[in-house]
Amino acid sequence: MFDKVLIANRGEIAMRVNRACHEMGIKTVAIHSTADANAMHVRMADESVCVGPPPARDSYLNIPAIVTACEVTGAQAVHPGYGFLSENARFAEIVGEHGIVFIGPKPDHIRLMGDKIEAKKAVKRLGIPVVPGSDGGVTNDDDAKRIAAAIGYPVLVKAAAGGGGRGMKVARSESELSLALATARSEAKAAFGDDSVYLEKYLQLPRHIEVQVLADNQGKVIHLGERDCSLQRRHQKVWEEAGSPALNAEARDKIGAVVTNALTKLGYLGVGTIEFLYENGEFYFIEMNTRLQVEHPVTEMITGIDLVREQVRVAHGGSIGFDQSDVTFSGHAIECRINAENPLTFRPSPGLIKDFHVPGGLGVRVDSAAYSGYKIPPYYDSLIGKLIVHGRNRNECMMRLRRSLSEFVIDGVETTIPLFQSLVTEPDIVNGDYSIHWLENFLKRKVG
Amino acid sequence: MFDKVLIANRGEIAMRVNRACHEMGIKTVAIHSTADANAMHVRMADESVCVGPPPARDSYLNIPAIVTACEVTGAQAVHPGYGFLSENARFAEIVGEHGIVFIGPKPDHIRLMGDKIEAKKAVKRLGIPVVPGSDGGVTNDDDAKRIAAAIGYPVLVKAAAGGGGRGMKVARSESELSLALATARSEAKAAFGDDSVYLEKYLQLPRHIEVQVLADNQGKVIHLGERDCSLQRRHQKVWEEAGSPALNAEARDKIGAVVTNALTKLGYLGVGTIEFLYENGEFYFIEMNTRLQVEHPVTEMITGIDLVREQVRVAHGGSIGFDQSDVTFSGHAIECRINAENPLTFRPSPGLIKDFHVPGGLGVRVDSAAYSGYKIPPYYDSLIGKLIVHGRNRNECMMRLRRSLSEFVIDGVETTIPLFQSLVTEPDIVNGDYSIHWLENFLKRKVG
Amino acid sequence: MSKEEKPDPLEGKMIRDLAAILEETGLSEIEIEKAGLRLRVARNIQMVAATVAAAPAAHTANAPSGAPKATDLSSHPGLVASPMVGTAYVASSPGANPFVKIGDMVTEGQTLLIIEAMKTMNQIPSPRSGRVTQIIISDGQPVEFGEPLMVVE
Amino acid sequence: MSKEEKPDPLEGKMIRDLAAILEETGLSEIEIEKAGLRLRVARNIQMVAATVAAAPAAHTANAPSGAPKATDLSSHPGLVASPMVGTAYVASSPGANPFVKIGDMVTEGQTLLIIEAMKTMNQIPSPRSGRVTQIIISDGQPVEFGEPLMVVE
Repeated sequence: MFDKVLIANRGEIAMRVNRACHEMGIKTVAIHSTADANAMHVRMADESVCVGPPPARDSYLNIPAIVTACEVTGAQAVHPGYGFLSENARFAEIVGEHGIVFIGPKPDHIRLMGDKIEAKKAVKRLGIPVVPGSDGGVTNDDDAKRIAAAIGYPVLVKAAAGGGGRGMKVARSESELSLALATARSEAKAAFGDDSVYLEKYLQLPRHIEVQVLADNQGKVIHLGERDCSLQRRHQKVWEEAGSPALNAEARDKIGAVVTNALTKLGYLGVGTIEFLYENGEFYFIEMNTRLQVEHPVTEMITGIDLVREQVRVAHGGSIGFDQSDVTFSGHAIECRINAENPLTFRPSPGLIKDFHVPGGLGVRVDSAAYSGYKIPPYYDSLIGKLIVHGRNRNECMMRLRRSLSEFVIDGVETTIPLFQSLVTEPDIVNGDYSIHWLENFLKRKVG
Repeated sequence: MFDKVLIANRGEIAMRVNRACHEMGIKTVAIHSTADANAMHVRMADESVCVGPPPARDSYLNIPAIVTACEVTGAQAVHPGYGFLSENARFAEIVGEHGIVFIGPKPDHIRLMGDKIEAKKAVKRLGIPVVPGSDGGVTNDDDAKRIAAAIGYPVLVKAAAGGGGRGMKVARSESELSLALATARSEAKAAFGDDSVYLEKYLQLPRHIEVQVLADNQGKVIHLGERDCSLQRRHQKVWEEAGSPALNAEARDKIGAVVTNALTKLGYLGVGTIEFLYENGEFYFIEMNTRLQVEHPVTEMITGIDLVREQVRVAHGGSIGFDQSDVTFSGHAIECRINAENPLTFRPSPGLIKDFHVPGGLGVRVDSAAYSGYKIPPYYDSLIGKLIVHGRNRNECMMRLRRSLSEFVIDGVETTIPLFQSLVTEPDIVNGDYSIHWLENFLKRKVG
Repeated sequence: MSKEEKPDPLEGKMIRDLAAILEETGLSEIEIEKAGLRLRVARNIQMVAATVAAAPAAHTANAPSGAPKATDLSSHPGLVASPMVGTAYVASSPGANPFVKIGDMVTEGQTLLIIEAMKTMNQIPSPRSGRVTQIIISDGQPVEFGEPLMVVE
Repeated sequence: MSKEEKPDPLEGKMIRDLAAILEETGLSEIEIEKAGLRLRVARNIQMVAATVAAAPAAHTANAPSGAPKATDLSSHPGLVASPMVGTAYVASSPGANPFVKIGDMVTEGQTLLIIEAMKTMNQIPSPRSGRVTQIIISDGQPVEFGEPLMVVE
């Protein structure tokens, strides 16, 4: 195993990686900007290196400084966390060129999945379902009808040159299709000077469901079930669950098999997540994240598997020590992202945390780098910490979440805790009945 | 289910019960002395009643005040926690006479197990193994040899009138028996004026292993495996594990079956613990605790069962919703009792906790009623909180414990954290190789 | 013996924000109505010397009953505090005359009220001779240990 | 770039206790020996104006490298701080004369030292003209961003 790992990140995820490394007996090196000299991730590491001034581009994104920090400390591997350099294929390559192990996928796979168009083509070839469409322009109504019938209604007629919603029409049945085509064509012509349109399946109230995978370099790929991250605001996840209230074991096994087959063919390495929209029992690929995700703890809570430990092990060349049949899903877990933000306007609220008291007891986990007296710097993201709660079933989990939120004290900055305290009492949330539009609609009702 | 429960305790166990009640949708009433007006257990409850001045006999042991507090708040049941009135049969009776449910066993069983001599007789009748002995005085050497051979060497020759170690001799083989008998008799005669002696099996390096049980009022009794609490100082447990490093699944099932059969015959109700000494594969009854125990969380961590929830459910007349075969033991858990004490002298260190920062992350649980700015009053026990760590195996658990201890910050009072930081690196502890004498010997070596 | 009705946390947030504006501007009242929600926040500027207990740092669910009451009598030299938990009665039986009224002169040992605890009626004697200047509890009210009952000075 | 050898926690406890006694009594040294353990604790009372960084509240494992060094130069007007992470060399090659020595007069832009980062040798120019009064780093020493290298005043 590695003797020493450099953690090229900050905040709660640097803490998370530091914890996993220490539990494996691996020494850690923290990097930090001058703004983070007193940060918890720096205090907890065995060594630390200041890599630059506060702006991330000069510190946490400063590739030469980070590679040099590995060299001067003798770190044999670098863990990128999430964000920052975690999906930078060039960084992974440079690290490798310096004889340092990048704890993550192969650079080619990072690059492939970073190109959204190429990624969609690639995963389709590998057997992963994507949003069905006409695969190119549709020139006459008869073709359109045939294609729409194959896709299934409702369908979206989109201007090929389109954007910003213009030249987009929904046809809910064949009787609406001709009008939709004509309108879209004329709007497209007027807006873009090009009347070519194409068809795509229209998802009305989809959920965001993603599948966690883990792969070693001996060709073994395991899936660890799904997470439901439908509760989003401006494409930012705020609440994640494992498992999804919308999936049963059969559906989980089915999509899990599709994903693991695809990634086995690809020769993927490390942890990764395939994100889907899910509607009426069907999955539609959004993108693949080639890194550890913020919401990985909910998967850990129901599987008992330490994802960061496994990630480090497979990066070192180790094989996954269990089979798909050994993975069991026990109970239910929910994560709330506690941000330093106004809970109504989401305006960031950096500053001094005067008092920080976390909930405890059975089934409660907090991942955070905050402490009483910590000053949240204004340069980075607003995540103070993650409250992760496990219960033997979703109802127990929700009740535990409610009581945990009532114990959580963060004084001095505004936080999103009051938002979650509202959410746990909402009937739709209690019932698990929500799509990716639910939270935006809820906030509109609340704020007006 | 109950609408409202009064929690007749303080500190971390009052928090523990409060959490369980809130997760069941039950309102809570805290009681407190004037010294505890700002205590966390008071803040977290839905209602609170001040029952008396600081001394426990006038507040937490004040039966009329507590029963009246139930009546004025309309609490339908009372949870006694551990310590204080939890094993007071009279309190359980009075509560019942007032139409309030005592969340605990039947008063008769509390009373029986509170009488150590009667308890030993009773459990022996019920088939639980006790330390074998001569069951009365031994008058001649031939009888003694026959009995000693049946018990197995080494045997302890004890003065019937004895105490304080006088008139106690060990015979390690039959050849030593006559001399031991003669010496014990003459010492006993000299010390107590009575030379009658009896024989008992001598345990040299036993472990303290206890079995957790749960019983409903429909005759179902389940065991939840064992805890190893051998690491003690002056009969105070400081570190507890589930499972015991000394037991395998077969031994666990065997003693579990003995215990559940006995308690089924007894007609026991609620949670309880049978404590044993364990040596050379044999169990010897010490006592039964007819209440929730401090160390119950390690059992919760490996079984996933919320013991307080089950305790409240069966007290309400509910049946246990699972069978013995549904209970599975997953991974390993260790609890460290973090006391406000000097880690070398164990001198209590009450006072202001200036900074309180708990460890977080995967597999880490903290049960505590402390917070930054909390002043530990000098009137009650010194337990600040319990650090409970779970891992997929004992090694992972130990590594996680080590890193958790390094994250735990309690400033302002002395704590036993440094003791645990020493223990996690001791080879005997790492190997799980310790008896009830290990800790005292370790402390002698350390302090001289 | 405090209970709390918990408001919707988002509304709680809004109320606190408005309270802050009130404090800042010196206004005595703000009323706002939007999206189906009407909120009115007022502050009684006339209130003299009322001790508003500072929220303890970690307070979230329940105001500790040991915290100072709106008017803190705990150090009043004439205070008669409850020696036990129970239900306070100002008269020997329903409809009977109360033991004492405000303005009455009482002598040390004279019964001021009764506290019922565990079906027992406990007569609470006056700790001193003097005039009854405040009767804090009302008939049939539950009281906790140390709770202010009356002032005799 | 701080590392720490961790002492046995119980011994660490004992050392801290002794340090407190030292402070309290004004002694400069305490030595104690018992049960196979010998401990000597001393305090250099002569040390003038040395900034001993207060342990941050939550500090347990690692002294943050951003904390003030024993002698805090961060606000010294003549400070030359490292503009990058790397390995500092005081001469152009092993055995060669150093670029500068204490007492040398240097002009703005003159090379003071080299920092190697990612196999590249970066010449570090003097930010001002003046006299080299302190050389803080030693040859081959790893440096972090912002770390004091020299004083030119």
